[in-house]
Amino acid sequence: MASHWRRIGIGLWLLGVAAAPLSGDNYVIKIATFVAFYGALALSWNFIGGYAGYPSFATAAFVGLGSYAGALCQNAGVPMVLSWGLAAGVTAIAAAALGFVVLRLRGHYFAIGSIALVEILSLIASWWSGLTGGGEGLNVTILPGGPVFIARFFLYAMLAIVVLALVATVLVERGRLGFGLRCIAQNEDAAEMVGVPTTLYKVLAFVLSGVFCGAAGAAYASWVAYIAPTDAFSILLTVKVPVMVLLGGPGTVFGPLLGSSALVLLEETVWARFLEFHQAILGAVIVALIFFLPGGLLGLAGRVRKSA
Amino acid sequence: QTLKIGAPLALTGGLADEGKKQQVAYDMWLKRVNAAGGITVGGKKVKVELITYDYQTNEQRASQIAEKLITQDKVDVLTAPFGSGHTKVVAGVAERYGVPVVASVASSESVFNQGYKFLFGTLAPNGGLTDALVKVVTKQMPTVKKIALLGREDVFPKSMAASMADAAKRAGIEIVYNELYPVSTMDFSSPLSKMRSVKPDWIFMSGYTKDLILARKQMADLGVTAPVITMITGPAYREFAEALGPLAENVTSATWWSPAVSFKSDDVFGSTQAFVDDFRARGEKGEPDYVHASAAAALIAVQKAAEIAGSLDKTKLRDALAALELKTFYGPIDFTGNGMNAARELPIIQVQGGRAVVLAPEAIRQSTLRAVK
Amino acid sequence: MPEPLLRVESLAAGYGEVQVLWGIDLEVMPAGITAIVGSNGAGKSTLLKVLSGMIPSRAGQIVFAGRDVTGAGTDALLAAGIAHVPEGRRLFRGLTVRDNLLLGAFLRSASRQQLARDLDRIYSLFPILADRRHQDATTMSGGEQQMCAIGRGLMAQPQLLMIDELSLGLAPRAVELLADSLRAISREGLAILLVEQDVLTAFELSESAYVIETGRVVTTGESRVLADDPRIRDAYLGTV
Amino acid sequence: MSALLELTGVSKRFGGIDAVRGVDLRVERGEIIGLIGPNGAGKTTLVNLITGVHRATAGTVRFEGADVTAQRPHEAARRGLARTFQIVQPFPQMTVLENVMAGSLFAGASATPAIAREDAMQHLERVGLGAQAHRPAAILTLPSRKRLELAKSLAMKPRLLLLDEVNAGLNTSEIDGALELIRSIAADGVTIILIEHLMKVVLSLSQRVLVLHQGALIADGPPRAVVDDPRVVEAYLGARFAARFAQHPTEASRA
Amino acid sequence: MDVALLVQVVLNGLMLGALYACIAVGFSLVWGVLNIINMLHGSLIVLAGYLTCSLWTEAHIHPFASLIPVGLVIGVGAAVLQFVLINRVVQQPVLTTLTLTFGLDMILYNLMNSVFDATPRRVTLDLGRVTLGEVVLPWDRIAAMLVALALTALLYGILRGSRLGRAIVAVRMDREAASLMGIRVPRIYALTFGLGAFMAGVCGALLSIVYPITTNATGQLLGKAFIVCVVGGLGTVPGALVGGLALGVTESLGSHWFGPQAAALLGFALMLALLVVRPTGLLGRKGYE
Ligand SMILES: Nc1ncnc2c1ncn2[C@@H]1O[C@H](COP(=O)(O)OP(=O)(O)OP(=O)(O)O)[C@@H](O)[C@H]1O
Ligand SMILES: Nc1ncnc2c1ncn2[C@@H]1O[C@H](COP(=O)(O)OP(=O)(O)OP(=O)(O)O)[C@@H](O)[C@H]1O
Ligand SMILES: [Mg+2]
Ligand SMILES: [Mg+2]
Repeated sequence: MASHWRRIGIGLWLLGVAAAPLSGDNYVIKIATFVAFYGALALSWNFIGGYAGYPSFATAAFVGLGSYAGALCQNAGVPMVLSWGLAAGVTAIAAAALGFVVLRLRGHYFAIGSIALVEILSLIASWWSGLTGGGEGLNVTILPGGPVFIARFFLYAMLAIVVLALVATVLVERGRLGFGLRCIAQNEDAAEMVGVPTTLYKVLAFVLSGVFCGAAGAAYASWVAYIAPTDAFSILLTVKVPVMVLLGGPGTVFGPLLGSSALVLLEETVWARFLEFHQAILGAVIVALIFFLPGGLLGLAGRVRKSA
Repeated sequence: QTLKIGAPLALTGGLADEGKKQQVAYDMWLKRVNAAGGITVGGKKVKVELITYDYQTNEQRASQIAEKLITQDKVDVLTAPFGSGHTKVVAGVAERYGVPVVASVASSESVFNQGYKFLFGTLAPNGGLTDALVKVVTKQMPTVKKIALLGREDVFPKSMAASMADAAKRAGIEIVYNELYPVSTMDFSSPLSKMRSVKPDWIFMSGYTKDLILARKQMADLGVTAPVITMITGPAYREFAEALGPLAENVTSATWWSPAVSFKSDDVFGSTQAFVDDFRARGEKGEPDYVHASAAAALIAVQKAAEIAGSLDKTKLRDALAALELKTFYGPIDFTGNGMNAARELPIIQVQGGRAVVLAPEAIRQSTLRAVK
Repeated sequence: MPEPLLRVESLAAGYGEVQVLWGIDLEVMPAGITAIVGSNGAGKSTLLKVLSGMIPSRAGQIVFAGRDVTGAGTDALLAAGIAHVPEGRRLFRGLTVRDNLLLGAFLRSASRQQLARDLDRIYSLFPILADRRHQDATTMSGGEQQMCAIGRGLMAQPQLLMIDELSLGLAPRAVELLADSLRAISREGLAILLVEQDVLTAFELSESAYVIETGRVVTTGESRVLADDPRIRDAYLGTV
Repeated sequence: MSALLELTGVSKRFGGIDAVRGVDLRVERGEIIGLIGPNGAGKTTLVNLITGVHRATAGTVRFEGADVTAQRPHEAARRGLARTFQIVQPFPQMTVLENVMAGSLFAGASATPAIAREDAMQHLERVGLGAQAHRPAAILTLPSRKRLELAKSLAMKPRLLLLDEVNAGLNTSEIDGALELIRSIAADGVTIILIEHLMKVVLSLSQRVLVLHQGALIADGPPRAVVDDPRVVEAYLGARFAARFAQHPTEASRA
Repeated sequence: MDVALLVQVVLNGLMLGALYACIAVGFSLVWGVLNIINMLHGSLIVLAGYLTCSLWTEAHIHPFASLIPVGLVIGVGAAVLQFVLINRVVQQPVLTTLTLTFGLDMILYNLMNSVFDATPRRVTLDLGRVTLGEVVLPWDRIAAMLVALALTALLYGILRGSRLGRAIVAVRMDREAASLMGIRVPRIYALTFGLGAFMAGVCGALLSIVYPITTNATGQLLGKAFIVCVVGGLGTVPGALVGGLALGVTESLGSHWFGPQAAALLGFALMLALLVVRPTGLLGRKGYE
């Protein structure tokens, strides 16, 4: 049965990422950490983009906000992991507030509104230099410890965030929220008519899609120990995450994980092999995936099983 | 045994041009070193290997590549990418592993005041540039009383603007306009119109080359002018004069190095002239600028440190770098307590007749300051 | 006996794995009204969709005005003279009533004056559309939209106009008026093929009719005759 | 005790069009009301005003005594105000069953998706769509989609059900089944407002018929009386229908 | 308050706004009508800029002379791309086409980088300025303004008055019903996409006089197009003009009163505020959601 395969897939994925330290190579661990980081972002995006069908480009806004919030807390002396939690909280509150504004918009307009959030927060971060250091960026208190310890610590930290996001995804999918979001994705007017409190549900989805991004962003800031507005609120990131989910299979539990790891690993290989044209090749691969894997990687798995 | 040097470079993305300049300079140095059969460490000839990766002007990838160079390629020493922000990221990773990093294009104090022990930089602090500028202008054009400042909200340009404001204040020049513009700016007509209304004698702007080109053009469009127009680091780059044509004329700037400043040295190049000749011989366009020179100088520093330390041990390399005192084709190198190169008198340049000429220091002066028409 | 305008032989069609039509034979005479009746899901709409090229046929032949048009695309069939007013109206959101009507004439290379005359004709047929000519067509009431859809079909000036669910959502009086107009139009030389659930209206309006059940033609004949057929009355008129 | 639904002076303007003008209406519990009127008379708009899709330009809507003029559609649904759409609105990629589950889960009483599934299946059987339960809603024929609308509304456990041309597209004999169904819904204690152009349906089911013309109520009374009202004949039924109706009330009742 | 300065600032804003409108109009068309968020748009503008620059430096062809030819080259190229590639997935959700054009943009961007490198270049041509008392208007901006107006008028004419325009909108609203009207849907898609790219091309040719052309600008241009769309309303041609002008004036005045840093923030604030009160933009209509 499908859910059976799904469980195995997720289990293998988690095991694979968690086993990275076995390689004994910090670079491999670093890539695994990025896989987990993007996995968390993709799962987050999936709430609003996959289930509710709202094409959100707010990911970078949440990541950036989380990283600044986390960094500022940490620099103010809050213990590291606690400041990640605070960052997640701040992001959730911001997502709720902003959600009430941008979720009034539908379809296209929502997409633009959400991308505007990224720009606005980025501008604020660079403008409010008294707090954020402006364009000079913000240095984050460095976690003491050897490189091996640091590498592992952040890998498992990111993985923990992924697991939390996974749990949330499964709960949502099984419950009313998930069902309501799928109705919204299909026909919002009709959803409203059958009693789905659409505004509330959309805001909830937006908050869910913010909270894990916030935590992951804060962890990321502690990891690299330096953040600056343009990198923290990266437009590239905000577009990349939906692409990942699309590649994996939107509106599913495993799809986002699959898509994000596929893209990260793909980037890694293409980049290492084709220096000058890596970007073009990556672009070509994405184009090809759209044509040859319309349902995402998960769709492929489904087709294989059917023909078998 | 080989000396492995790891170099994360921006070969694509926003800083691709600058990254490529670093690459050219590294390559020039490497050719010389290989021609000499390597470098001498502890009495033995040691080969040099330079491992470069493109980090796509992307912060995440910069940190990732630093890690890759250290853990997989097992480099002995790193060079930093272009610019202060990305230098910070690479230095953060290297510090954890205790690998020395030599930065060639980071001049902002905020990079070096982190307490990093393994970070060194060949550029002198920004303050040196602005002090030199003020000196030239006040001396050669004493009528200059009012300055307008516009800087990009970004590590280096911002700190330049701040340091200029500071220098101007100290010299008794009145600041009549002082603003920062965000990185995404596509138009300067509003700040320029305002500048026109306050009638400054000196317009100072720091930003990326494309911003400076646009701003200079809009100044002409809107009839905004002043006897002195300074753009950091515009005229230091060939592209600036090329894209602006006649509008570049008489724009001043300060830079860390100019091919006109001739040094004799005991490095692989031997003299500034030899470096410039090498550069031309490669078929590169125009003349090398400070990015080329500083990048080559960074590797010279690494080479000398290895020779002095007599070992490739990272900590010994670091200690040797810290103690280094060198005369290179680029100028003297002497890393101070925080890792930055010691302050010295820096060249002030002006575009005259389509090319950059030196106005100061006096010893190498090629021309005198002209007013912008 | 005149040549039929449209002749369909052993037509089969369906969606994906489901076959809906099984060997339909059908003829439509020029200048006259032909009705198709049948219960929910019988395949009436599917038949019209095949005839207008919206879905491909799987077997059989379609001959229109003496030409074999089997397998032709929607634009070719429309150019040949077959217009289709689809089930569910399918008006264009964001476009005014007038623009919707003009789109019906998309393929015609008519002059502005000609188009204006044609529009006026539609407006006189459905006066409410004249009042609402600048309203977004999809904000009109259900019945108004039906009128607009039929008007749009007429704007193509086809030789054969196919209307799916003619009276759907129309008030009784509106159906009467529409029936009168259609009769007049068909007398001027337009062949009309209509799908109509209201069997009484269908028989009253048409000269001949086809009864379709589960994708097959079960009865055909002159409408007057069929209307008195007790089997048909039992099956489709029910009781009150 | 207050009426189930009470409209006072309800009006709605769209730009320059007065779609509904000053409608006063009381609906008592257990009634079946027929609402007829020419195309564009404002019937659907009235339903939209009652269910919170549009907000009245003037007047108030009260449901079970509470002022609900400004409610949102989902609030209406939870209060027990269910409606079907004239232009059907399914969740196209979901199965027929899931469509109905949505109604049961969010406005009906079902606590979990599993319970809703059971409940939804019963409603589907009731409207005769049981066999289609696991097909995507997008492929249903138009009349079936209308059935689906009905099943969805039933799953919402309504106290007032507004049926907007839910039987359009059924042939005369299929209507008989539909009449049975609607009667049985009414027998469960659901109050019904029925919009229909099929006079057979209106006349056989309604206890009271309202006629809307150009946004205003022009007649209100028992079915026969309304049908004989010359204004209604003039505006809505048409002379020929009236004549036919006088001759054979049974056959003519479907125009 | 210095009146001349204020007039100058407002005029600056209007002229900047015209440029913004130029940048956005094709993007808005393609998004509003085809439901494709064309991530290629910024790169197409830059590509046109490069072509114009090259024509100027290599063959001394005046940018104004290459305006239309460059636009056509870009437009036809894009139309072909749409016809053979994008049309295959055009019915799928926005995100699919977004991802597709994102991938295509990566390819184009990479190719441009390796052909032209990232060095900013510019058509070194100065058209001078008009001086009216203390107010100064540069000729190239005036030209940009005229071109923006002309383009907008042209597009508006096409969309509102012509058969093609009706077909374009019809296809957008209901592809199947449109094909019932005899409209060849894939062709209309390709034409519309080409039209949008033509606008990008003309705009890029124009920008080569005003701006330094560099591949680094692609993202920025795309970003501006986004905001203009929201302020003006998607898919409406006059909307792009009004949106562009509103944004230009806001930024200009904002910069004047609160400094350049606040200007960009104000632009976005304007946009968010508009989204709240008028979710469909200044001139937007419902139906393009
Ligand atoms: N897109 C589709 N995909 C799959 N099956 C379909 C599709 N459209 C219709 N069908 C099926 O084809 C059969 C015939 O449908 P059709 O619409 O032709 O019936 P009809 O006679 O017009 O009925 P009605 O009077 O209810 O409109 C039905 O069983 C329907 O479920
Ligand atoms: N959103 C809207 N904008 C403009 N006009 C509208 C809008 N909605 C409805 N109308 C107009 O209001 C009037 C009433 O429409 P409504 O849909 O209520 O009619 P109806 O009585 O349901 O008609 P039908 O029997 O044809 O369904 C119509 O003339 C219609 O064109
Ligand atoms: Mg049908
Ligand atoms: Mg209605």
